[in-house]
Amino acid sequence: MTRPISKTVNVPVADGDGERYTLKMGPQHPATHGVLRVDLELDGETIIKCSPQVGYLHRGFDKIAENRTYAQSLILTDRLDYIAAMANNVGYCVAVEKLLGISVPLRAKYIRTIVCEMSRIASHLLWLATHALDIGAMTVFLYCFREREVMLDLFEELCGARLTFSYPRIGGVRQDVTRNFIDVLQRFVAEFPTHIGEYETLIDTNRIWLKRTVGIGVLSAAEALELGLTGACLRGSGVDYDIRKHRPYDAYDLVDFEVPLGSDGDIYARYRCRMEELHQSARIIQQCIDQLPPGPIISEDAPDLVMPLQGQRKVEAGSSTYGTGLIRLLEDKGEFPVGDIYVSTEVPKGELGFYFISDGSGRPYRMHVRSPSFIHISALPALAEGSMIADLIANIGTLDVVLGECDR
Amino acid sequence: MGEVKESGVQEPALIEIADGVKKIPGINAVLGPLNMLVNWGRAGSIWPMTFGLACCAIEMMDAGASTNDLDRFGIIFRASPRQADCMIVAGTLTKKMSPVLRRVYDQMPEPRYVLAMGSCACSGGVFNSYSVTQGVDTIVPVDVYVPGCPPRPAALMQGLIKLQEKILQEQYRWSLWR
Amino acid sequence: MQIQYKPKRNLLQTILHSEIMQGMAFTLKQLFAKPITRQYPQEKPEIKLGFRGQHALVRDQETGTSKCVACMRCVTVCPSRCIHIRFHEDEERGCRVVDSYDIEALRCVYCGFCEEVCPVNALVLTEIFEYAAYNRESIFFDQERLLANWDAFADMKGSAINGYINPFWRPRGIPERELTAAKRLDVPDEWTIEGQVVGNLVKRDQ
Amino acid sequence: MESMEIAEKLQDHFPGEVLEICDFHGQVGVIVKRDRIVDILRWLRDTPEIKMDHFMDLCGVDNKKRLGGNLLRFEVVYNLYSIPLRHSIRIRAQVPENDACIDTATGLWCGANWHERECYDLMGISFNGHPDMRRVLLPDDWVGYPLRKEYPLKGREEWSGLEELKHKVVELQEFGLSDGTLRTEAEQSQTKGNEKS
Repeated sequence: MTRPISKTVNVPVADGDGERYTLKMGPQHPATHGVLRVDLELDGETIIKCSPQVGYLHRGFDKIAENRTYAQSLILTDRLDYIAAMANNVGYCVAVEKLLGISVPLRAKYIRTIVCEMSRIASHLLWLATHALDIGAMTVFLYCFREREVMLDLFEELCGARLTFSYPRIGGVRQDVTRNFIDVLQRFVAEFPTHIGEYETLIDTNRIWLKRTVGIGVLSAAEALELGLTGACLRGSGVDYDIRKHRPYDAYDLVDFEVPLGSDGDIYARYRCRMEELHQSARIIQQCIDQLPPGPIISEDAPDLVMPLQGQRKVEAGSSTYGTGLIRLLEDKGEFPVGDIYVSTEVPKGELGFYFISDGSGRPYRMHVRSPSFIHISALPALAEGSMIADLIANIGTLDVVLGECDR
Repeated sequence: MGEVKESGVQEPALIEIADGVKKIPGINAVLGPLNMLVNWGRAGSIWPMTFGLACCAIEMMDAGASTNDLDRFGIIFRASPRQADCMIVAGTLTKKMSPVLRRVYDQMPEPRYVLAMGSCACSGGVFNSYSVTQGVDTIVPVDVYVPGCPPRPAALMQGLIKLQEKILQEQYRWSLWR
Repeated sequence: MQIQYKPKRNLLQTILHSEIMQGMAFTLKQLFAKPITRQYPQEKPEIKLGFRGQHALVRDQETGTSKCVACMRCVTVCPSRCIHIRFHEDEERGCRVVDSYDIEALRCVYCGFCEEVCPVNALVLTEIFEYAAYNRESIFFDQERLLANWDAFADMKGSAINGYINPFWRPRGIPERELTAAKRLDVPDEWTIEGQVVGNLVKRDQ
Repeated sequence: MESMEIAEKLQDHFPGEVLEICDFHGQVGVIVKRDRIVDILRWLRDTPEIKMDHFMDLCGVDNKKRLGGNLLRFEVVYNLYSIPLRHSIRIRAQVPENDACIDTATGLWCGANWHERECYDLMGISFNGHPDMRRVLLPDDWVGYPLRKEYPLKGREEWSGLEELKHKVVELQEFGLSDGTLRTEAEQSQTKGNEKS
């Protein structure tokens, strides 16, 4: 099972001298999806050695989180994977809830599942748009953004922001859904399979697309597993690993969906997996809308947003005390537990894990994010070495990396 | 208003309009329309350099995509700094990235403008940490600040319209050096 | 579930470029579809209620100044630490008086936590998003600027400002007993616990 | 298999290595010595009834503020999961301060490569036998390890690359090759100081 990190490449020396040269692609390069730099060693058009350089967006996420309360750190997770910020928010909240031992009301679970899947749709649409744009299919970009805009408008109606939501709360969600939101979403979900059909019309059997994706960037199941890939990249190789099925969180064990699996492990298989996931997401949303139960949206024992300041635990103004449901004071909550926990959720890119160590204070002692993109970029050499330089772009695209999440 | 010499005859002379910049009076009649023409041309075809770094880059893409369509303003994204005359810094600028930003900026031909998009680019935002540059304006001069985290595509467009207004008000920025 | 592939094209399809023709036909059809582009400067985008835009301090109709009681909650909760309040205690009336209220808006991340924790609905993130500027100073809001922002927002909303409730003041679906007195506002029915939207299957079972 | 069972089996198999087994919210962490960490991981991966084939996570922890018991200054935490058998376990290897290094797991899972580089980069724990032990997120000439507890949030000193850049920027301004004005140092310090941590 163990294999060396870089494949051995037998490159025929094409022209007499066989001179190799290095090419540094990025960090400011339109096709690298952000600020990724790839140092390439080339022999003609063939990549001999590929070493990705990351860190151009390293923002000290872990260190900042150690200086903020659990509730405050929520806004940082928006900026992890900014394409699917809602899934990150939910992942963070699920992890903190597990740490603090909070149970979430059923309605909140359903709402979270809806928004998670909405963000999966938004993320996959952006992935499809940019991936197709990189490979050369420009028109798909325009149609994908058309549908993505509907999602963003819905998010705006729900929580007042288009990209960085901070919508889920530890112990529930911030606010309830509205009638209009559900209606528009229902309409969208009903017609979304048609739109997926439209994208497929454009690229699915297109011979250029096939030439550039079939048989390129092949990873076997064992290789993908050993490289630590997750999400569609792993499922494209045929490994049935979806956290929504393996360790269900929120309402995923209450809805019926299937996990698409590929077998070839090439770019086309991963593309088909993601397209099928779009269908499944629409299905999950439809079921959640149908099953949406009444009830509270935030747990009674949710922690406070504010840590009380010294000497002003309760501020009186007229007759009302400022202890509200959303903003419970810490003294009501009791002590934070001491321990460590690793909770992972299935975000559009793969497995997003949060590892918390709590030392009993209101702030995480150590917080570590296992971000899928970080691992996926480290797998880029395995995909790209030995292939042509033009396929590198397709290989980066198929990994669906977001540098904000990679560098943290 | 030339210098009045002892003889009482007013001679045309250079007047100073800014430090070290002199001009001939009356030349406005010729240069004024030319100035307007140049400014009009520039304002109508801002070609921004995509410097997408983080979250704001997605909104920047959105601004260029079908629903908002920046092409309506004559704004076409260029990937090469040599062909661009405005840089939209969209996202968090880290210290590791700063030299790259400056190098790209230095490659852009004059006149060049910088638009800082979003809290992180304007001032570092919430990332007040060891590895984040606290604002692009410590590295390059910034013309327009667009607040928001991230700004909506329409807010970015408003920023670009502001930039157009700024360009239209420029005076004689088209000599050999400018 | 194994993914399904479309069948391989046959010779005729290869010669006729049928899949490319289909794509072209779809693109051509879009030529006659309704345009979706929003003509921004002419028509403003529709901003949803509760959009988190420019900051403002709500101007109290009676006193003509802000409602802030200097409880310092917003300062404490702000993740980017961009709110700065200075206050002094008024011994006679037994309350706090705000000396200065500054928001460093360029550092703000628009998370809306400050609105949510404000017990008296003094602070609001308005629906104004167009405030790009040429210098940093004009995006640094002090108390006067914040109140002026509210006036601008009130002008924009017109008469609708009287019944204006931001969903962050009173989040939808939160029981009234959990809110402070100032936050118990009249809201549409669907914002309350009783008027919640429920799913079709659940409705049928009831 | 339950995680506790795995932990007990591990203790039976490596009696001298396992220091403590802790259970928190159903997740089991095994505190081990660092010396035979690769053997332990290999045993977990290759034993048929355990078969931890998915290397979920690796991270370094600085125990400076919670020393005591079996904890040494640093620890490296491995989170493993078995996809076919659906169980997980956490291994916490203790690393002393004066010799902050541990054997690499890249021979078992090559996906551990960047995890370990990140741990080296931010926490300063080096991995013996790692093929490419360089910084991954921060620039190569960065001084210090940011996630250690004694490292302040804003950093101690400016990174030399940025200092160099600022000098260059000032120089360019003197030649008039850059128009517009930059924010000066004095203005920058005005907005500083709001971070109290």
